Amino acid sequence: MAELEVDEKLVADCHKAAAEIADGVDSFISGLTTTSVERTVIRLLGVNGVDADKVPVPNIMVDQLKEAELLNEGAAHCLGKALLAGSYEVEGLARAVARGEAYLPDLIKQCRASREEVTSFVSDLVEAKAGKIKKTRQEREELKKELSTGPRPWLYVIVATGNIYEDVRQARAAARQGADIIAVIRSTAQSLLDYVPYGPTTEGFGGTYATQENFRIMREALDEVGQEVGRYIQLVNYCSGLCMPEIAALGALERLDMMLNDAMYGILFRDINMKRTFIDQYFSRLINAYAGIIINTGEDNYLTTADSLTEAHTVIASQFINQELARRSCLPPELMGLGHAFEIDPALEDGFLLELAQAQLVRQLFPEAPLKYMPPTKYMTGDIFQGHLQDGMFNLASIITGQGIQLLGMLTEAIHTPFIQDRALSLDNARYIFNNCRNLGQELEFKSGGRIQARADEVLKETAEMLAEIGKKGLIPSLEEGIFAGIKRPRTGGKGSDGVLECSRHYYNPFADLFRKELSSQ
Amino acid sequence: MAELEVDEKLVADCHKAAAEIADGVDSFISGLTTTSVERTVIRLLGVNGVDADKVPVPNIMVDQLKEAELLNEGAAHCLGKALLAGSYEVEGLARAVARGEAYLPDLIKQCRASREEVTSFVSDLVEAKAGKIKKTRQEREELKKELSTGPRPWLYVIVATGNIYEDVRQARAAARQGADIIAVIRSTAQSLLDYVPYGPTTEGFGGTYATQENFRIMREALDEVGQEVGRYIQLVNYCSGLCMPEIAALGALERLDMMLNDAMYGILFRDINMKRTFIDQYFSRLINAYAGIIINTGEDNYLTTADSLTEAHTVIASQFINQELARRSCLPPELMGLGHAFEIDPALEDGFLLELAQAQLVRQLFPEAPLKYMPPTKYMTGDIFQGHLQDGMFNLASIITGQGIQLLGMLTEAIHTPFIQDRALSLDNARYIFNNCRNLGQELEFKSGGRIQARADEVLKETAEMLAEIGKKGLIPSLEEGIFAGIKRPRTGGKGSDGVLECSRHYYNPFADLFRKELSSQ
Amino acid sequence: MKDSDPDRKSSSFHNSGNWQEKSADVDLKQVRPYGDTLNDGQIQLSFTLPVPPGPEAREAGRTLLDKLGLKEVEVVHSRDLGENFTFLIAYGRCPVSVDFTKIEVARATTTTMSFEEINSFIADKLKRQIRVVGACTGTDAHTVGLDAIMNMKGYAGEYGLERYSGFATWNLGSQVPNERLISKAVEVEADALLVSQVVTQKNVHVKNLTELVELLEAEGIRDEFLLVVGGPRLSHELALELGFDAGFGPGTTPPEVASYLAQKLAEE
Amino acid sequence: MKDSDPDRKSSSFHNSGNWQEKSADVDLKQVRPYGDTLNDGQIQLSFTLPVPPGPEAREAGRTLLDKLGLKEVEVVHSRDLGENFTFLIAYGRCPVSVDFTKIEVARATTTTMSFEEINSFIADKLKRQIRVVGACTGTDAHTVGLDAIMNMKGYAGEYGLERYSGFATWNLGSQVPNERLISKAVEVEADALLVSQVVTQKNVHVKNLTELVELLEAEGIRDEFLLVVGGPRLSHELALELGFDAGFGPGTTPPEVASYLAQKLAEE
Ligand code: B12
Ligand code: B12
Ligand SMILES: Cc1ncc(COP(=O)(O)O)c(C=O)c1O
Ligand SMILES: Cc1ncc(COP(=O)(O)O)c(C=O)c1O
Repeated sequence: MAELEVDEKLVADCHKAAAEIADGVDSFISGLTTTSVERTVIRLLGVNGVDADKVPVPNIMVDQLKEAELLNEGAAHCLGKALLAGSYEVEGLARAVARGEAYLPDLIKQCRASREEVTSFVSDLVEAKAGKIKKTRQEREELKKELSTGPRPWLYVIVATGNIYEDVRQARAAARQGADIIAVIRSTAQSLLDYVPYGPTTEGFGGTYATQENFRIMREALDEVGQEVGRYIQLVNYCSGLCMPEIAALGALERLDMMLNDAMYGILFRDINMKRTFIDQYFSRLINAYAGIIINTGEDNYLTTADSLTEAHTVIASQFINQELARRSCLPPELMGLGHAFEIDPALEDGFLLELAQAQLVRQLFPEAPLKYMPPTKYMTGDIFQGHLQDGMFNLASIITGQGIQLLGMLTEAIHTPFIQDRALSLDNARYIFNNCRNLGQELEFKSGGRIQARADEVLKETAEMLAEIGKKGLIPSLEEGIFAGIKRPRTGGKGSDGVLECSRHYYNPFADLFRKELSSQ
Repeated sequence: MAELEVDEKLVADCHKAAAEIADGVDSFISGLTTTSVERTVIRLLGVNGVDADKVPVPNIMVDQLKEAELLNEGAAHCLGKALLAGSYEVEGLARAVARGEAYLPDLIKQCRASREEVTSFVSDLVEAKAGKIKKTRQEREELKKELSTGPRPWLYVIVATGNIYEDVRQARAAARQGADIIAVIRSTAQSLLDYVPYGPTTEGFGGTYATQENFRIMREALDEVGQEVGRYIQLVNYCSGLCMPEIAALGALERLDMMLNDAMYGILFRDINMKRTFIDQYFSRLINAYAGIIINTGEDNYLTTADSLTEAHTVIASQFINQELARRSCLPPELMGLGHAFEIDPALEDGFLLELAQAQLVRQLFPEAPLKYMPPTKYMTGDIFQGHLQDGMFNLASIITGQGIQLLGMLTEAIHTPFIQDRALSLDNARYIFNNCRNLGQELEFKSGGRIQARADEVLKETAEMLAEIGKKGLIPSLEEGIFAGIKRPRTGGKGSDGVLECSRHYYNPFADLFRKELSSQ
Repeated sequence: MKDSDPDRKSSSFHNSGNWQEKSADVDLKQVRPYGDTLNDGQIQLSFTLPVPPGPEAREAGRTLLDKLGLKEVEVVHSRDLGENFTFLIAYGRCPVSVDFTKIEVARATTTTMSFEEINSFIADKLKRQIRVVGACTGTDAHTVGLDAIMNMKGYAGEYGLERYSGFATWNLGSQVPNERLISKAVEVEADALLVSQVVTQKNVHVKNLTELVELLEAEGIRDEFLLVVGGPRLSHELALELGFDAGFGPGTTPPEVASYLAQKLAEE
Repeated sequence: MKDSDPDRKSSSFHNSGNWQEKSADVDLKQVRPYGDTLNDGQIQLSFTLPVPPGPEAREAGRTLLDKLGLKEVEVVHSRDLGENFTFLIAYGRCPVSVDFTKIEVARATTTTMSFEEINSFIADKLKRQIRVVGACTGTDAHTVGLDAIMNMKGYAGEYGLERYSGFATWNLGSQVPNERLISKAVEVEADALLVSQVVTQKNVHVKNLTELVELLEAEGIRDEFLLVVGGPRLSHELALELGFDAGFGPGTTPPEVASYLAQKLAEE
């Protein structure tokens, strides 16, 4: 394997600064919870369904609790109390709430159990529910063993028709065409919804709504085709947005295998409130970790707006931060699909050398992570022939530098979400390049003192400087100054700040506690 | 520049064997001439035109001389005598022959000049005509200096509409699209014609007839567009076939810049008689050399029928032979566009590594030659998207290994001769890869003991063995056994053997003598 | 061919071709696709049919293109996409032609001025700043295109509107509901609304844009603003169809938009 | 969906989708191109127009495809090719459909037998060797395809006819004039002529093939031979049209040809 010389001292500095930065985030959100975290707890306890107006029951419940100023106790405790009031099992309660026949604060008032009785009741329930997630995880592991997941880099394609049934059709076809991973892109509208839509959906724009039922439908379809093609086809969806932890929970329940989950994407790209995002990402990643789901971070997005040449180091700085925050959610390195991208202007002389430098540097900085490598998008044009070639060079950079997860570029990137044949052409492209150049990386050596090494040195140096500065200043003020992708976000601004709550003295999140406990004892 | 370790001892063996082989060829053809060589001499002396049945005057003249058993004296001498008979200047004589009004043997009979008078007369004529070729060569050199020829690898595309006017249209467009070199492919029928067609032509199949007028038309069109785009656009046509030296002469007169000229292509791929081919190639290359025309050899063709993996060494063995024979025609290394190709099955694991090994090995074996690298053709399919990518990898191999002349692959290779847009897409492809990876070769090192080095070692060893064996056995018996491309050709078989003649004791070819003299004194 | 002696041309000794003449034969009233011969009509196609692979799929593809009217159709490639889908690549000859002399393209601006020219044009003719509010509307979060036109930094080496002394700008960014765009426009007494729409799947842009016009009309204020839209799949023509005043497609530069706004407002 | 309780389906608590059912909705009587939604008709095109680049060229391309009947045409790319040519890439919706249930493909063989089967079939039914003469006719020098069928080595892991005990073969190679092919066939009393045609530019293959049939007919010996042709642009259909008995396209294997010859001669 061609290896760069990497200054280990600088790497250690980066890790240290990232830890400092994460400490700052921890204290920024300590003692806080969010409506979405609490809805997640409710969902994990088994509540589901919508009312006649399609409002999800977890939202109704959280609204009831919030209104009655009970939510600060934690939804788990509240729900425990309501159930202990005796009229309902979980499912029944959810139905009753949906029909407007039950009002949680009233039930809670009726509950006569002591705090200890409630915690112990909740604890039993939580353990049972957590057991289901664990079983799902085991099921995945068995299936993976039975069928295998294909050699790395894994071939990752998206479906984005807006209609779950068309998505299924395309996903199953993609699996037969050779895809290892199917990501169902979400509708443009969804990340800013403060609830998770319900049921199978057929009307998204640029993607399909993430719903539990859509997850289930796709999972079933992929399991079936996976058996036929003899590969375990991995399924991906998105945690980001106002419902980060909720969707993580649904992913855990429906055996998704990867989720887009970035600590800062919501802040930067969806103008979601900082506190809200940092709280939500923490719990959502705990869930991902417990469910054995690989996360995909979103640093590639920086380069769709910022300059890929001058801002290359911001991608790596962000990866250090994302990694450190993920570690604090107990995600092991093997589940950290840190994102980066091949986005340098193709008209640049020796541009490919710079791409190689970046990809190899990231590879060496995070040796255990299944890096997620994103294709050219910004410089793709309507020239589908040229675009196919750019995608080929992207695939080449990947196989030379040993990336883990290859999100395949589409020749029609600048035109439309992928057609069924676009995916097949991209899969053929990647397979050809990967196979034909399988051991090219093993064969070559980077010239010491050459352009590639020099570029890597420069980018690492800038990364270390940037992290040191953020460490000194704190992440939150840095984000306010627009340090990533040139996007400035005020600390108190952004969507969803109304969903941030102070926790009461007694607050607890039993799932978080359990997941953390189990994960850290591993 | 990434460099392979090359066993210099083996290389020396190869050169030695090639010299031995060429000696064998020399003695095989010594004391012989051909009708095509003599027609060439007649053309070089200024004869042109066709009769009413479109039979070229040089053919009529040679037939007259042959019939009268005068040709063994050499056409130059005969023509000199006929002119000295006094009735005609060269042009007038040609017209008279075309009209059936003059019969050379009769004129020769009328000539009263002594042998010395004739040779001296011929010699003056030859010097004047050679001077014109020299002037044409100077003109090229000045234009090249004025306009430049673009960085290497030069971008070489073909036009092949069958119609010279469409060819012009496409060639001029290609120049504007960025092509450095335009090759006008010949009609499938032409190489087996024992004359050169006349005038502008519009009816070829898979290519356009090579005629002097077509050469002139294209030259003029390219000169004009070259001025506009500020590059000297190089023009290519084919010497191969039954009229090898004649076409070389036309190329010299009309300022072509490159010519396909291979010592064995005619034998192998057109079943042309061995003696005929070896005699013709010798003189045709002398003309190319004198005119400063780069030759392109045709070893790429082997791999269109033979196995690219197991027969890779035959390409290099043939290059050694072609090179040695070219040297004996006084071609300097800078004019030797030795041909090779990127033809390994794209489905092969690590196939690209093997292509790199071959391209780099050839590069190092012939360091001064402007190597002509041929694109994938055999494994191109109707999948134009995949084909475009294969062409991209071909371009990548070229820029990494520093090839000289890049014949661009076309995405529609398996479908049709290039459309106007196919060429533009290919030019964009090459420009993107070359520019984006400009110094990649400088940056990488081949791992000593790696797969690439091992493949190069293996191929070189096989080459040396093959050449040693041919050296021992002789080239002619080897060709009879089918040593190249699996094609067996009997010594006495093949087309055009009736055009091989013994030279008389007094025979001379004044152009060959002059060219050789001037070229070897340089 | 510089030689014009007619006699020489007919003679087989100087049988010559004049490529300039021979090449200048395109009939602009009847333009057809060109592969390698004038009017050969050659055209490349690719598409997927929801049928299983095999000779029948290829034949179905050929038949389909026959029905479309193409001549000499050849299916040159087919690939099994799985799930009873087959991808096909084909070539054929296009039987129709187009009269190029009749082609007219509706364009928003007639003359594009330079940065300085625009500023002095506004100072001279309008004697005030032009007030523009921009937004990526609906759920569209693609801000790069609008930013390219509006922000200081601009695009393709040209400053954005923010930098012009002649403009006062409000860039509301991404995912802005039409209602908010309108209320902001009313609030700042805007001259023009600049809407960006990049996501076009299921024609969501048509829906968003139509809704904006309807809302403005409902409030009776449609005529108070110049309505301008842009995006990679937009054209002036489509914009007019949807009730906008102008549309700008891919590769638009800020001066084009600025010139249009200045000239249009000066007209009024 | 494994659950079939109708009640659960209608309830919002188990509002579920059955993808198997929803996916199986292709109407084979009306098949249209598919991009990402059933019957969306999406089709990709590319071609060159002999007009200068610019918005007018794009519009001319759009108009041309409109005239061809495509809907919602979008020109997504254009490139100046120089010399007043412009390359265009476009997408559009195909308005026509094809009845897949009616598609029938003419094929030369009904059953392809194996090497051994063919040899014993010939031994049993014909009790003699089948005599075939092959050639790349006219000026065509592409021998690889014919060799693939005829030579010992064969193609795609299958032996060529030369290897079969049931066949006696003469492969005349490249650039064989039709006259020579016929005289050889007469000389060896061939059962079948195998003609290969790879170069198809300006329809030279049609010319060559037609000439062969005409020559045979002129000599009154057309019916003495099975006339078989192959090549990458050939189909059984085209072969029949040109007066041949069978045609074989790209990817043909020797047993397909051998089976056809054996069965056809056995019939007689
Ligand atoms: C960058 C990008 C993103 C970034 C956006 C960052 C940002 N802050 O803008 C991120 C990563 C966040 C993103 C997300 C998504 N994207 Co996006 N994205 C792109 C991408 C790669 C480039 C777009 C771009 O920046 N172009 C550069 C600018 C300068 O060009 P432009 O927008 O055309 O603008 C010019 C003109 O059109 C005009 N113009 C534009 N607006 C206006 C307005 C006015 C008033 C005027 C006068 C002119 C004007 O002037 C500009 C300068 O010339 C394209 C693919 C591509 N290569 O085109 C996909 C693409 C646009 N995205 C797409 C989609 C579907 C999405 C997602 C929904 C899901 C997904 N596939 O990732 C999400 C959700 C976004 C949402 N809610 O809208 C699709 C849209 C498909 C379609 N036709 O409907 C595309 C085509 C990719 C694809 N093939 O799937 N995306
Ligand atoms: C190899 C090759 C050559 C070699 C040929 C060597 C040889 N001894 O055959 C060389 C280098 C000499 C050559 C030269 C030329 N070639 Co060439 N060549 C090719 C190439 C790369 C591959 C053809 C091939 O071998 N295919 C593999 C075989 C196995 O496939 P196949 O022929 O289709 O055969 C199968 C079936 O069709 C069928 N079949 C074929 N024949 C028969 C016969 C019978 C009886 C049966 C039953 C079945 C059958 O069975 C076979 C096995 O499945 C193609 C491009 C491509 N990738 O297709 C161009 C191509 C065919 N060549 C072309 C041309 C124009 C030429 C030249 C005229 C100029 C040039 N561009 O180089 C010259 C002159 C040749 C001449 N006089 O005919 C064009 C033809 C364009 C057209 N449609 O008219 C092509 C398509 C390239 C291009 N895009 O320009 N060529
Ligand atoms: C981390 C992450 N989350 C989410 C998304 C998708 O965005 P949306 O918020 O529109 O679902 C992306 C986009 O690529 C991403 O990188
Ligand atoms: C050396 C050489 N001569 C000639 C040709 C062309 O063949 P033809 O004899 O048909 O002109 C080729 C083909 O690529 C070649 O390589």
